[in-house]
Amino acid sequence: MSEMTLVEAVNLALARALADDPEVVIFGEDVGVNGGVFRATDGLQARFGAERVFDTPLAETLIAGMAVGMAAQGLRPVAEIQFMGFIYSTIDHLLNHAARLRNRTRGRLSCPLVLRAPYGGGIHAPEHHSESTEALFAHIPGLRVVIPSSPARAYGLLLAAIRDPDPVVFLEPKRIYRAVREEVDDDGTALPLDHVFTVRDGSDVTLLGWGAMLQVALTAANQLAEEGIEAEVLDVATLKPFDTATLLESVARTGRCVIVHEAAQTGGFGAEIAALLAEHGLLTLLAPVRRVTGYDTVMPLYRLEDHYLPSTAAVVAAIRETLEYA
Amino acid sequence: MSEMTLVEAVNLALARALADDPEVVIFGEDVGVNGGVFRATDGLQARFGAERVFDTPLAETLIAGMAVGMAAQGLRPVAEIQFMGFIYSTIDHLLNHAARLRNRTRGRLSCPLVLRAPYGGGIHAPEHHSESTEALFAHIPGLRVVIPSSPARAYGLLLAAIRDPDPVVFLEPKRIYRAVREEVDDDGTALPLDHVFTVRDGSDVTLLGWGAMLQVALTAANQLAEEGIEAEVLDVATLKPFDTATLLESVARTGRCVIVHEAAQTGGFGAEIAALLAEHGLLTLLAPVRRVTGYDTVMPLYRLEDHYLPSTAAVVAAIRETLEYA
Amino acid sequence: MDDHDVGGDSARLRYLDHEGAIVKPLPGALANRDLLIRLYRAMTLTRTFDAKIIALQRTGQIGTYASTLGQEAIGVGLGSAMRREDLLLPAYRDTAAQLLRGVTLCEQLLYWGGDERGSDFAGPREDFPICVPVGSQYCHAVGVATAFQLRHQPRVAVVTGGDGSTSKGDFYEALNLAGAWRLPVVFVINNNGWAISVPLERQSGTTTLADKAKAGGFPGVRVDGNDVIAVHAVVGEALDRARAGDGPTLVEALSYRLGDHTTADDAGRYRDPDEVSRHWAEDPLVRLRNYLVTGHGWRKDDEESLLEECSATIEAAVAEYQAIPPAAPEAMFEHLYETLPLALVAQRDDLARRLRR
Amino acid sequence: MDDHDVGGDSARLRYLDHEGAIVKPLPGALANRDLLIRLYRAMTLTRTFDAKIIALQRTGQIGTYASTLGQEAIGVGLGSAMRREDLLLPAYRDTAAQLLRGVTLCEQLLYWGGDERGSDFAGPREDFPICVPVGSQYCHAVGVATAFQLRHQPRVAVVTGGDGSTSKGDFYEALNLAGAWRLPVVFVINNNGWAISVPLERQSGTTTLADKAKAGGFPGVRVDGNDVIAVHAVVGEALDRARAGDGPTLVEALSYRLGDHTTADDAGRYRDPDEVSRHWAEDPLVRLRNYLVTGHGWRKDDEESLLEECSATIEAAVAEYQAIPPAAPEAMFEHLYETLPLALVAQRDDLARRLRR
Ligand SMILES: Cc1ncc(C[n+]2csc(CCOP(=O)(O)OP(=O)(O)O)c2C)c(N)n1
Ligand SMILES: Cc1ncc(C[n+]2csc(CCOP(=O)(O)OP(=O)(O)O)c2C)c(N)n1
Ligand SMILES: [Mg+2]
Ligand SMILES: [Mg+2]
Repeated sequence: MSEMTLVEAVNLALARALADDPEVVIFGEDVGVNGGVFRATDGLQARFGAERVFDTPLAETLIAGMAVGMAAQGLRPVAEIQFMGFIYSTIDHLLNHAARLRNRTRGRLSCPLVLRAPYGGGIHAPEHHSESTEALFAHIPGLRVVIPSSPARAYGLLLAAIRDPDPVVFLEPKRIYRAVREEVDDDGTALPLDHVFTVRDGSDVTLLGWGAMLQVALTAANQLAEEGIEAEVLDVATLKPFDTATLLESVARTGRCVIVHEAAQTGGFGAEIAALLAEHGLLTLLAPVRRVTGYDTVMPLYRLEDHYLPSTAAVVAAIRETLEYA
Repeated sequence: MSEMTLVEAVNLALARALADDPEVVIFGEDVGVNGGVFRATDGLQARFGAERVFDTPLAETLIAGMAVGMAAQGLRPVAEIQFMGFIYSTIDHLLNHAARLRNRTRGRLSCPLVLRAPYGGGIHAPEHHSESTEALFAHIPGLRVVIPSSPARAYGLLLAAIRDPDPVVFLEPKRIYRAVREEVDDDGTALPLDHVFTVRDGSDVTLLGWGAMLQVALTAANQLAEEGIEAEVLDVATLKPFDTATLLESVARTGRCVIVHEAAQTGGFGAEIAALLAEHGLLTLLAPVRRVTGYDTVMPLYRLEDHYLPSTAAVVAAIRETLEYA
Repeated sequence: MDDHDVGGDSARLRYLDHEGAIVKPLPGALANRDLLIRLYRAMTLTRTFDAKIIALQRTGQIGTYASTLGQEAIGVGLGSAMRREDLLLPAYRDTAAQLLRGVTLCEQLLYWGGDERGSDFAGPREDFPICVPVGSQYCHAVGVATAFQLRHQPRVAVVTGGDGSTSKGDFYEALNLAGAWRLPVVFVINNNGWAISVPLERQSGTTTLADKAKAGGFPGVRVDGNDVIAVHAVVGEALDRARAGDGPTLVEALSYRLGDHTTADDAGRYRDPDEVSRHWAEDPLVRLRNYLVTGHGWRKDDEESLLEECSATIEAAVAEYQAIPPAAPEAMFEHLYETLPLALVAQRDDLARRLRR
Repeated sequence: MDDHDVGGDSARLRYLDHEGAIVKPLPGALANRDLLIRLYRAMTLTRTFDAKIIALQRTGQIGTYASTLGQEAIGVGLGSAMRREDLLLPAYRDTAAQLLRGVTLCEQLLYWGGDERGSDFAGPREDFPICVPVGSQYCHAVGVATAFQLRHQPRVAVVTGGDGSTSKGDFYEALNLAGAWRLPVVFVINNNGWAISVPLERQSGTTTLADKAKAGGFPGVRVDGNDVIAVHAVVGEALDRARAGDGPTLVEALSYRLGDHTTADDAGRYRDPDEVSRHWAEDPLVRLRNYLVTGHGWRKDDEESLLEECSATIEAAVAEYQAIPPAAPEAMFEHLYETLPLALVAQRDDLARRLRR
């Protein structure tokens, strides 16, 4: 047991996976000697050698495509895309190949790859470095989309993703890479995938978030608790496949729902959650669902980015409005 | 005025645009001498010359990227992607560049391009040729996503898309390229973008569809009309930006809503529509919203594809279930 | 590769001329009657099968198909040069190569007939299924080759594609990696002159596609793709190099697409019929047959019994194919993930319910 | 391009050696004191400005920045060779080239300071903004060049990128098109040896990046990227070729990244400091200064007044930059579309409401 940051927990899980399973290999841009631009792979090449941890040329299509080839051969490729803003060239291989190889061959070949990428805003990064486009991936049949919200979650979910027999897009909220420290037990225990975690009980409203937004949600919840308003906070650790049961069960009790994500609103994953409620939770809803999200604009360069991202105040305000319905 | 198919109407609109505006150029794979694999550009090179209508190498990233360069120079590039299954390599350029160039340069440069692609299933096509992934594009700020559902709509919307000063992804439902003939007046009149068209009035339920699914919706509506059930059918001709007002106004009257699309359900554009209702239409909803969609599976090869696609029967069943709520 | 006259624009390795006369002495291993007859049989089976599939397509019994007419020597040449433990990543015009790899006729019919079970090869279990998105296969191939290299296995990935596919970024990204890491991979380009309606000169900045290998820093060689002996030899040499750890090779096999692009295409719209006629003179089957007749005593009745045998094999396969009922619709949920996630159970049940109605 | 010693591995055009001695006679047009001093001033301004931005970054007054330290000759050489009506598509390490094109210091500060207004250049209105996604710019450039060609304009698109960018599919797709269509475009590759932590030999299958042009079927030339005269000459020649309709050129400018990749990087983690020290000996500024001193009477006080002038210019720009208040947050809705769609009005109003709280 030791205290660590989220990015350290990622590193620990990678090291554990490399140690446990000889088929695990890690590659991407600058993941070798440099240890990744965020140090997620720090020290791994030194420890496990350049045959297990290596740099690729600067070519994202290739990184995804070669991962498909390697995974089909039974390796467990864990590839890094340096920033989510550069992940779009991988979609062709993820959608047309990785997510379909098992299906196309009736299980003869499979594609147990993990594509990791830091995502999200809030660190005053340059243009194209603050993306939150998880919804694009959550629409692709055959994929899993997993997002940790804390160091312990990062460790357990990443291990699960690597061990999962199917392709996983694993998005790491870089804004909280070093924001919090948490006890993480390096015992090799994976967390369940396809699961929404309840991180705070409450009976007045259901509040869903993922990644860096979970902290925003929790802060808002704690703030409202001082006034006696109890929000149930759910950590959507796996967006796809989505754990509808936990959502519906919570909203059945609270009757209200607020969803927080930093991605643009239209077609964001919050839409799917709200849609599930419109379909299956309508009779339990006491108030309109609220989405507190990024705007449908290009995320502005960093001088204005804080105005783009959902704030605690905005979440608090949305919850209050939701509670106004009698 | 003459009767024509949808693909002929596309051809007519392209010809009209070429004739009206010297900046319009058309390019893509096999759009020249061959006139496009679906004949959408038939005869255009012969009529307007190879400087206006030309083939590119087989490179979708390039097609999108060069369109950005041409559009920034004030041309009006209308590029074709041969099938939607091969459009994913363009997302990087669409999302990171086309949809942002105006914003990034504070209006100094702009990107008036149109990317056309046939989309959807139902024609017994080979693997990767039956895609409906419009939702990916509808999540991208700065883009427009337009889908015609009939010959007249194709003519008017495509002209509007080409004249629009911003980038448009124009998806053509190939299943109905030749399914229906309709009078189209080649008078150069564009239809409004950003608009949901009401194609059938009704007061019992609001039924939304786009592309080839609009016919399925209409057939279902007509079938139910025989029993006195009147569905209001909306044609979501522009998915993004979405015309929320028309949706809410209709559902405020009908109290019920069924959405039909052939894309996979999770994270499909139907989620956004349902979410808007959960947020802004909750108090008017008399029954849960229903989505009749493709499954969250890879669309099967053609022997089973009919089991994947929403059928009239499925839409009728969903409407009936919706009406069961008192 | 010192005995090839490669490099110049029209230079390419060839053993047999169009008439089947020897223009270059065959290396010992290739002057083997059994091998040559095996190659000829495979080309003949491919062509007969190809014609049958088109006939089935015309009568609605099979979907869109990409004929290999006139290009049989490429697939037969490379497929016969590969070892069983090597791995093929085929494009969609590789009926011949797949046959040689042991993909059954029935499996191929199933695939083109719109049934995923056609890609569940009983034979080459590790071979990739057909790649329809042009160019993707190159990236997969270097991934496979990386796995071979990391595991120190003496295996080679062989990946095929057309002239048009060399314009895709995937192709170059893969070439560059293959060159940088000296991967055990052979790129075989079927340069049949056309990418649907786009001729090579509009497609490529280079005159030869072998030149593309220069962007990866490794050898590119040109071979007469209608001379099955030459293809077999060149690919065999490339396989040896790769297996020995000497890195990748790009093989540009020059051929011609005698048929339409696919059964959905009408090449008459964009291609001069005279051009097609001229290329019939280079038919890879006639060429080898002539050589077998003059050099190896191949007789009229050998030919006739071969054709009969091919027909019988194909008819049996078609009957087998036609006897296979469509999969249950729920099959679309079966292999999506290893285990069906809970989130999808309701959808599968919905399908089952619809089916019962 | 016949007077260059291109082709071999270490062959590259150079007029001045590391010490600034002439190793090859300057062509007439380049033996011009005014031009040479103009180039030297621009390199000096770039370096001084670069240092200032880094200082501002260290004190939190500007965001992540990619220094051009040691590579100033590339941007100055190409920028000075271009005509006003040509069009630059820069990567993110092109402070020098943008300066030469007329992008103001204040605009550059704004951009790196996290403000979109920095890309609304008052000067070169048609130049592209900085391209951060590596390689995209090559596809945009061939699009721009296609527009020039279709309009029969005697203009050239100049696009820059690093050694790492040559691994992206975008690069090759653009090369191939440029070669196939003989487009008026010049690709200038700043081969500074490193792509963040990845050295060229891990990055590329080829030894030279000029070789990549072979995949497009057009000339690739190597130039000493720390010899501003050579860069100016080679790019000038490539521009002439392009303008004359003779098609594209790839220029590989050999240089070295003396600094960290960006202010967010620590090159000490992956790079031998001795290697860096060695490359200081090739400093492009020292080289030209030495030549100006010996050949053109450049004096200590000329140097001092230049430095003072640079400082003053930069201080004025920084003051101007610092005086610009942040844009109103609603600006994020202003240029998203030409006209704000109705669907977005509610969101803009929501932002306005939040701001008023
Ligand atoms: C990425 C992608 N773009 C477009 C297509 C549509 N398409 C299928 S085959 C083809 C032409 C391919 O030509 P070539 O590579 O020369 O192979 P050939 O068909 O001649 O064997 C095209 C454009 C596709 N399948 N994939
Ligand atoms: C498509 C893409 N992938 C990754 C990155 C992250 N990244 C920024 S610069 C860089 C290295 C670029 O190296 P090179 O092309 O040699 O240019 P240099 O920085 O050396 O000038 C990387 C990997 C990016 N910006 N874009
Ligand atoms: Mg071809
Ligand atoms: Mg570099």
